[in-house]
Amino acid sequence: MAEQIIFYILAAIIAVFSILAVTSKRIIRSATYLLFVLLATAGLYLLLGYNYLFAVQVAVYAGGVMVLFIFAILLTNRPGADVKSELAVRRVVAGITALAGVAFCAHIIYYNVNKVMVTVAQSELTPQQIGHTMLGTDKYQYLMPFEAISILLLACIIGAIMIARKR
Amino acid sequence: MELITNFLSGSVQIEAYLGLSLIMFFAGIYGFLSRKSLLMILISIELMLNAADINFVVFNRYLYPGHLEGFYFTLFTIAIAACETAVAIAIIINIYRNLNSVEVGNLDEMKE
Amino acid sequence: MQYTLLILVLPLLSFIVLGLVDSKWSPKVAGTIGTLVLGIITALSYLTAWEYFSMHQVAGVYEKVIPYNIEWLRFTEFLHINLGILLDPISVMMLVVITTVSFMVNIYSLGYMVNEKGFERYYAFLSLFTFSMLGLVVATNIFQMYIFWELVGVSSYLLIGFYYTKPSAVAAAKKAFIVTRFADLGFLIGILVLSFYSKTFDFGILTSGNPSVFASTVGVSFMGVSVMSWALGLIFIGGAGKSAMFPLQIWLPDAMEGPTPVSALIHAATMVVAGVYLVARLFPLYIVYAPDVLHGIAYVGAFTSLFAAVIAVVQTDIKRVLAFSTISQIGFMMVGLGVSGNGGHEGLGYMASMFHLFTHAMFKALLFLGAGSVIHAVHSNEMNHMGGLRKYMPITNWTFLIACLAIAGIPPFSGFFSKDEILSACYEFSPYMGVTMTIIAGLTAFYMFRLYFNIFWGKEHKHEHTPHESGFAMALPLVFLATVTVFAGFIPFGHFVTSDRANYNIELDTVVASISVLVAACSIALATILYRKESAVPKKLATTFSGLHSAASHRFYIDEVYLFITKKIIFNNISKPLAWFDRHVIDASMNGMAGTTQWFSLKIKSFQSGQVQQYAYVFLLGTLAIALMVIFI
Amino acid sequence: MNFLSLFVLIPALMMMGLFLSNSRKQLLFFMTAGASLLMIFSTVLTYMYFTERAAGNAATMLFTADTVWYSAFNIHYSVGVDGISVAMLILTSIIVFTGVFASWKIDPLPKEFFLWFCLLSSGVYGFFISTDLFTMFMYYEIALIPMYLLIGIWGTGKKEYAAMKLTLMLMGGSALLLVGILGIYYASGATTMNILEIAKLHIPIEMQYYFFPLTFTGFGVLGAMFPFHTWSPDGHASAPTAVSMLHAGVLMKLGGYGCFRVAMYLMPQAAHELAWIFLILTGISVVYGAFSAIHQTDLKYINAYSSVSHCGLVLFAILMMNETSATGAILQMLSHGLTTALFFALIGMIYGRTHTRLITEMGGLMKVLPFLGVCFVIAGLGSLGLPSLSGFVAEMTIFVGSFQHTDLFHRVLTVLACSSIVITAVYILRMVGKFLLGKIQDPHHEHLTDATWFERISVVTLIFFMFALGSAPFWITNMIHESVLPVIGQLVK
Amino acid sequence: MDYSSFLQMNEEFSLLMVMLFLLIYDIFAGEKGSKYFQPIALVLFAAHTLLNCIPRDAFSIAGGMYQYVPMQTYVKTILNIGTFIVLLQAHKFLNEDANRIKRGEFYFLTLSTLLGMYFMISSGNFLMFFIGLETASIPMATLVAFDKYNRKSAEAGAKYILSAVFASSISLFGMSLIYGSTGTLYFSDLATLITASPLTIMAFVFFSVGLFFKISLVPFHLWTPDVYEGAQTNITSYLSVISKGAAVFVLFTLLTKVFGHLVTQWQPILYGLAVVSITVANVFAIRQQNLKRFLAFSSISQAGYILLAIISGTALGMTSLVYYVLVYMFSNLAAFGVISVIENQTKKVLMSDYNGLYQTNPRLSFVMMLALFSLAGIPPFAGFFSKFFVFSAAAQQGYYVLVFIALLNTIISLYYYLLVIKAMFLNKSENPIEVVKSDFPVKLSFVICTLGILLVGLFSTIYDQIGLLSFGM
Repeated sequence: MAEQIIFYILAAIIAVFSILAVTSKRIIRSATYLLFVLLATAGLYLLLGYNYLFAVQVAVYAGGVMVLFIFAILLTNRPGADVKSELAVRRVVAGITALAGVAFCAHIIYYNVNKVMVTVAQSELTPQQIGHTMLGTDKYQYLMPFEAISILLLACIIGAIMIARKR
Repeated sequence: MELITNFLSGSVQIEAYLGLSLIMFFAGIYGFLSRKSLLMILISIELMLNAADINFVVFNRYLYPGHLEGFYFTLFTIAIAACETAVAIAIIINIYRNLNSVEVGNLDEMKE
Repeated sequence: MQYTLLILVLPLLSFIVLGLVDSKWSPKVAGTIGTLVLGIITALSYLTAWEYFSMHQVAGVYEKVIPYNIEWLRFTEFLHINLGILLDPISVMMLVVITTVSFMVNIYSLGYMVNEKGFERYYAFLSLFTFSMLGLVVATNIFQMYIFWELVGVSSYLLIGFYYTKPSAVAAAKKAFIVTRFADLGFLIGILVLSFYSKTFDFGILTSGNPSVFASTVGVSFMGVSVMSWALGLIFIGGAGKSAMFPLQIWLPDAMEGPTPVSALIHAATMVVAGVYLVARLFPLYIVYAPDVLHGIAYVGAFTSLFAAVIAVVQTDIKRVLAFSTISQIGFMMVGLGVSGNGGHEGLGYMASMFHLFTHAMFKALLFLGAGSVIHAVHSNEMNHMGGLRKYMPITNWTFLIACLAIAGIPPFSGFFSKDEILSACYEFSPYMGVTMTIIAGLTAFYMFRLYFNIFWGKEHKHEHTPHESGFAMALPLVFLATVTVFAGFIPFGHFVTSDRANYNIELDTVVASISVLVAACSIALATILYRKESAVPKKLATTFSGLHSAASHRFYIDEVYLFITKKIIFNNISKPLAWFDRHVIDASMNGMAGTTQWFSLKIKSFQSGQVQQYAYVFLLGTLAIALMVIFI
Repeated sequence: MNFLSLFVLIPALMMMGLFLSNSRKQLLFFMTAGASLLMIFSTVLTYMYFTERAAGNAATMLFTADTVWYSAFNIHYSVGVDGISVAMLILTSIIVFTGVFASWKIDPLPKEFFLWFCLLSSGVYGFFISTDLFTMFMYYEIALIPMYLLIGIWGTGKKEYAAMKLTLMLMGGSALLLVGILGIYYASGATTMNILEIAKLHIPIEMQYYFFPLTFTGFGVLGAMFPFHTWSPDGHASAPTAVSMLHAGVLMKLGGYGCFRVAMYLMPQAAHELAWIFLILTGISVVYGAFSAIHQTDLKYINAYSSVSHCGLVLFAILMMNETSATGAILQMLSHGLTTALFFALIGMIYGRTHTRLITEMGGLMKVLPFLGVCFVIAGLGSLGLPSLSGFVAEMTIFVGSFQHTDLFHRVLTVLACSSIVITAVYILRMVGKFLLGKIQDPHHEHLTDATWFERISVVTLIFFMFALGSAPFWITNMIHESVLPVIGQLVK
Repeated sequence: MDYSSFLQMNEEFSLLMVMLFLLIYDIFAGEKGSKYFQPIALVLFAAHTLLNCIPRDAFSIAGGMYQYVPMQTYVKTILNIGTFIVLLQAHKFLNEDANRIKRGEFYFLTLSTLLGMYFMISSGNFLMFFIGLETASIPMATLVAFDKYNRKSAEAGAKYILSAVFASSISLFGMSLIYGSTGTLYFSDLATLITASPLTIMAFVFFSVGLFFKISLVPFHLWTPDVYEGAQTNITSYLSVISKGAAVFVLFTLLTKVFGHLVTQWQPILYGLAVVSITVANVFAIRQQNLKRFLAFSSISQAGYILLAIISGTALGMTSLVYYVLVYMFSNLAAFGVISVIENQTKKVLMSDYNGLYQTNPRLSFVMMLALFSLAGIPPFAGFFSKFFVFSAAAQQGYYVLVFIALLNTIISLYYYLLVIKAMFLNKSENPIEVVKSDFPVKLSFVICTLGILLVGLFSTIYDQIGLLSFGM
């Protein structure tokens, strides 16, 4: 019951702020709405019992990505610049397409997704468990992607620095 | 009231999660297609990635709880999304340096 | 009779040598070589004739002798072109005619052409022509005949166009070639049809009279006409082209643009009778399988003859008069063949036709050479520029007169005998035909004497140089041919050439003979009255019958009709639109494909707008569309 | 390595030599040496062919060799010749040889010109010696592409347009062809691309219905079949002399050869059923080309349309499907190759002197250029089928052969095709009459000089072979005839 | 925990070593040492290429996360050679003053994208695959924007990153649905679990457009010309050859191995995409004036031809595909190499600038011509063989109509390739491009490309070698 109510509250937050984030005229507001969405998503993870994921989501998104966004906004936003709204035609077209996409995907998913829930004991994921899985080399263990993504991160850092620095 | 309680009884249906992620995903798409500022487009992309993450997690939890595949996928995706954002923002700032604007409509020197 | 091969080979060698040497040797040498070669082969031909007619008679029938027959090109098991030599009475006779006339013309040309540029070329071409014509007559099969037929056509083209800087000569040569080529198409198709059914080209088999050869044609017809009639009719078209039968006669008068000796050789004595020879060669087929075509030949011949005679009356160019006279006389020969039956007295027409061919060759060559002599003297072809030449050119005068008498059919000159036989045959065929031909004979006498008087009598025309008799080289052939013309009539021709190759004794039909002589004499008298001295009567007559006169002097506008067909219809209404069609429809459609692609490329360029959101939009639509299609279709 | 490969290798070596050479003399040396070598070589080959046949070797292809190349697709480098190929190789050698002499003074970039020329000729040679579908196709395309540069750089007039059009249309043909070849290979279920082997298999008739038209049209484009002939007038008109010679003389023969060797041979049933369509098209080519030629004023255009007509006759004869007409077709290829090469050579030489090709602007050239003029007349006479020149033998064989067809429709078509000989006479004589004979029109033409020694070599060689073929056809007809039999046997079956 | 199994990833490890060494060297080398940076880098990379060109036996480590089959060695070697050529061609460009400072980054980023491709190729799990994909594309965006003060380059970078992220998020969404419908992300499990339900099909479509984007098939290609035009030419060539080559190979393996059950679905998709890609790209290409844009469209249509090999789905198709990529690499790199050499010295990239190039730069023109002929599929150059094999592979499966359409398109493509050749050889110019000097590495790259173009087709050994392994795929 509580789970239900919490879910619907989060769902409402996500839906409303998602739409607001992509319709709001002012960019700083959009960013804020996005933050709400991301936090609410983190809430969903918590609701689903993935506390670790909740933490990561909050830390990375709210802590990292959002900061980047804010900096970028402040860097590129010239005070006093007119906020021009988008062309109506483009919004209508995009809106119709998005709605059609939702309808289509919803139709397919609703009628085809496996609805038989597998209930297992809602056991908490322990850090040991996570660490073990993360650094294992067997099936369903994730050391290799962990290493691989480190390279990606390094490359992205180098790349971003190269682009962003002055020389 | 009874209707509501009936509705709320039991656990949340998987369709609800999926519907939510769909809304988020297509809101992102809408934003990508309609926004003027590069940063706003980037915000829309975050929404899209996030929607996919929700899917993974929900599928993992509801349908295939035996392993943590969806969980880890989401974990890594969050990292990747961060990378993307970082690089994209670097590039957007570079654009701003070059064009003194972050409007996507100005990116049309090359066409046809 | 192996040496007959030399008759073919020598002129060919002469052609090759003279052609390759071109102008490196002096003209005299070239002329001498050419003439010498001709002399040798003339001698060889006479030898052949003597040997053949004296020795190769079996049971009163001349057998065919084939000293050479080599396969040259094999098409199928049965169809192959052989090159060989077939000796039978008509081919031997033709050998004699061709070599004689050719030899005379060669000698004559030594004098006539001596100052022309390209003398070697001239002799080379003459040799080529002689070679081709000889090859044609000794052909053992119809395809060999076709080969040499074409070669003859080309030599004719080359010789007519000898003065290649003269546009009219070029045009005439072209016309001659194309018209005969058109006729040859008929010949070729005829050969194809004939060989398709008979599975052979060989004259021996074709004319063997063995019905099994044509067994497959029985009852086969195309568009209501039996295939044999088609085949033989088409072959006749070929003959009609070469022999200038109506309506393909138009090239011959123009061909007079060539040097006069050439006209004598090719366009009077030899090549133009190739059509007659062809029909004679296939006579056994015509008579058995397509008598209707044979009759058609007779009518065509008669009509052409009349037609040409009428035109000849009003022409003023002396060579043209002779040309039309040639056409007319060939018409006689055709009629002779057309009305003939087979064997014995039935075959009188055949015999007569061949006889006339022989005599005509001699006297017509003589006429042309005489005319050449005249032209040489006065440097003009026009009657108006002549007159009273008998004082200056006695030999020419006398020889010309002999020839005129011969062609007019006055006994005892050779023309009388041959023409008389044809007339007899005509009367036997149908009185109408006989009467018509007699009238034509009268016309012939009239226009020939008109010509004669206009040249040698009448008012003397002022000349820049006094005309003079030609030299020895030109006089000798005249005299020789005149002699032959005088005596050839007494040759017992029926002993040599008949439709069934058996002996036949010519008997003069006195009634026919006397009528024709009478008619001829009257015509000559009329001509004498009108043209011996200058008189106003011809002019008056011309104005009285102005319509007929102008039509005849314009050759009944046949040339204009041809011009209309070729220029207006073929060139302007077929070729030009086709060329246009090719450029603007076919080619344009190919270019159009390229153009459409370009146009399309231009139209869709906005697709690539440079807007990243539009890219994404297309991307998304693509994705959704693919998903939709794969799932729901 | 089979010695036939030398035909491809010699041009390749010539290319190497040219690549290393650095003076004009060396270029010419390499070219003449190479071309003469090829010429000698083809003669030797012919001699060997005869002796081998005389010795009783009755195999379809002689001097065969086979090396696996791409085993996954059963592609072999396999060579071999029969009488038809030998005839074509001789033709190619003659034309390469004469082409070299005709382009003695090519300018600019002589080195590049000869390089491409060698590539072109190696493609042609390769095509004729191949018995493998793939290598055949490969050589076919090798022969096509140098055309672009050869025309584009050294051509005259609208050369860029013409070069592009020619290349694209011929490539279009080869596109059809490739589908056809793949179809033949896969539909026959063959485990080889060797033509002789595939011929033993049976391709399902419904597949033949698809692939026969593709293959035939593909080759037909190169054979200038109506309505795909429009590259020919523009292309030939713009090409430099030697290229026109090689292209009209040999390259267009690839089309006929391919139609015969591939399309008809491998898909006989469809050939039987569908021949009538192509007969009508080629029949149109024959007459249409001739009629179009009448109206042209550019010498090269006249000759190009004439080629359309004559090459149409080749395809026409092939489609008649009997041994005589097929023999005639091959003869016609030879004959047309020689004649048209001679024409183009002469036109090039005359153009080099007068700087115009319009017959309306010339006249009386016979007087100043007697040698070229006479040769031109000979070429013209050859083209219109004068006995003793090659054209007559070829055309007559075709007509007689075609007329032996038992079906009335085919005979009627033959008669229509025959009519082209008259039209040919019309345009040839018109052309000769207009620009060679008559009076000199342009006073500048009074002082032209006649052919130089290298031009004479080129022209005389061609004329010699025209006479050789036309006067003594028996030495080559038997060779061709016996080689035609296997294909015809396949068709009659 | 047995980490030693990781050591089996020879290629990845050796590449990583090279990368890290260069990174450290770049950081710590002084003025003097930086002179040798490029030579060392090139030698190291060449060594890496040579060391890793021998195929080994197939194995699978990390629980199937990483799957190796021998064919991958060939593909990786092809990518290595391609990258090596690109690095050779970039040598001069990176020695320019403005770029010296960034060349360490250039190498690191280039090689890291290459590493990403390795992961993509060898991945046995969607997670690894996704990481590989992103590693191959995100640093690529920074490379595209490498010339960052050039407006075009910056714009191209933005377009690339936005498009790439859009594509990968749709792909990611697709992956989530695949996971949702099958419950696994391991390729080996998926192959058996996957069934053709609407959901899986939709998921598959969403997923695969990410790859289509990388291969730049129509209608997912729109970024390509803009990015190719804007990016520095050496990076463009890298993008057009290496990135694309890896993606097509991966597409093939995924389609045949993972989505084998959806064959009736993906064949028509590829059919349509091939037709549309070839045609649309060709139609666009004929109008292009900028040679880089021109080659962009050309490469789109080439990708369409490659689909013909994929659609056959057979071992023959696999061989043809790898072979095609190899040949395409030589040809395209030669073409881009010429363009980059000229662009770096003269800043000229328009077709009209190339008028009369043969007069001043015969060798460059010659190389360009070979490359274009090879791309157009003209014998005896390698492109002819690769095209033929691809068509043959498709025809073997009965796709005659598709082959026919593709062949008709080769005529259009020949047209525009000839336009360039026309400009270089036929057209005359008032002021042609001056004589362009190229340094040794560039010359070496041209030699390699030319040899590749000339010999790869004529000698069947290479094809046979590839073919030997293709049956195991």
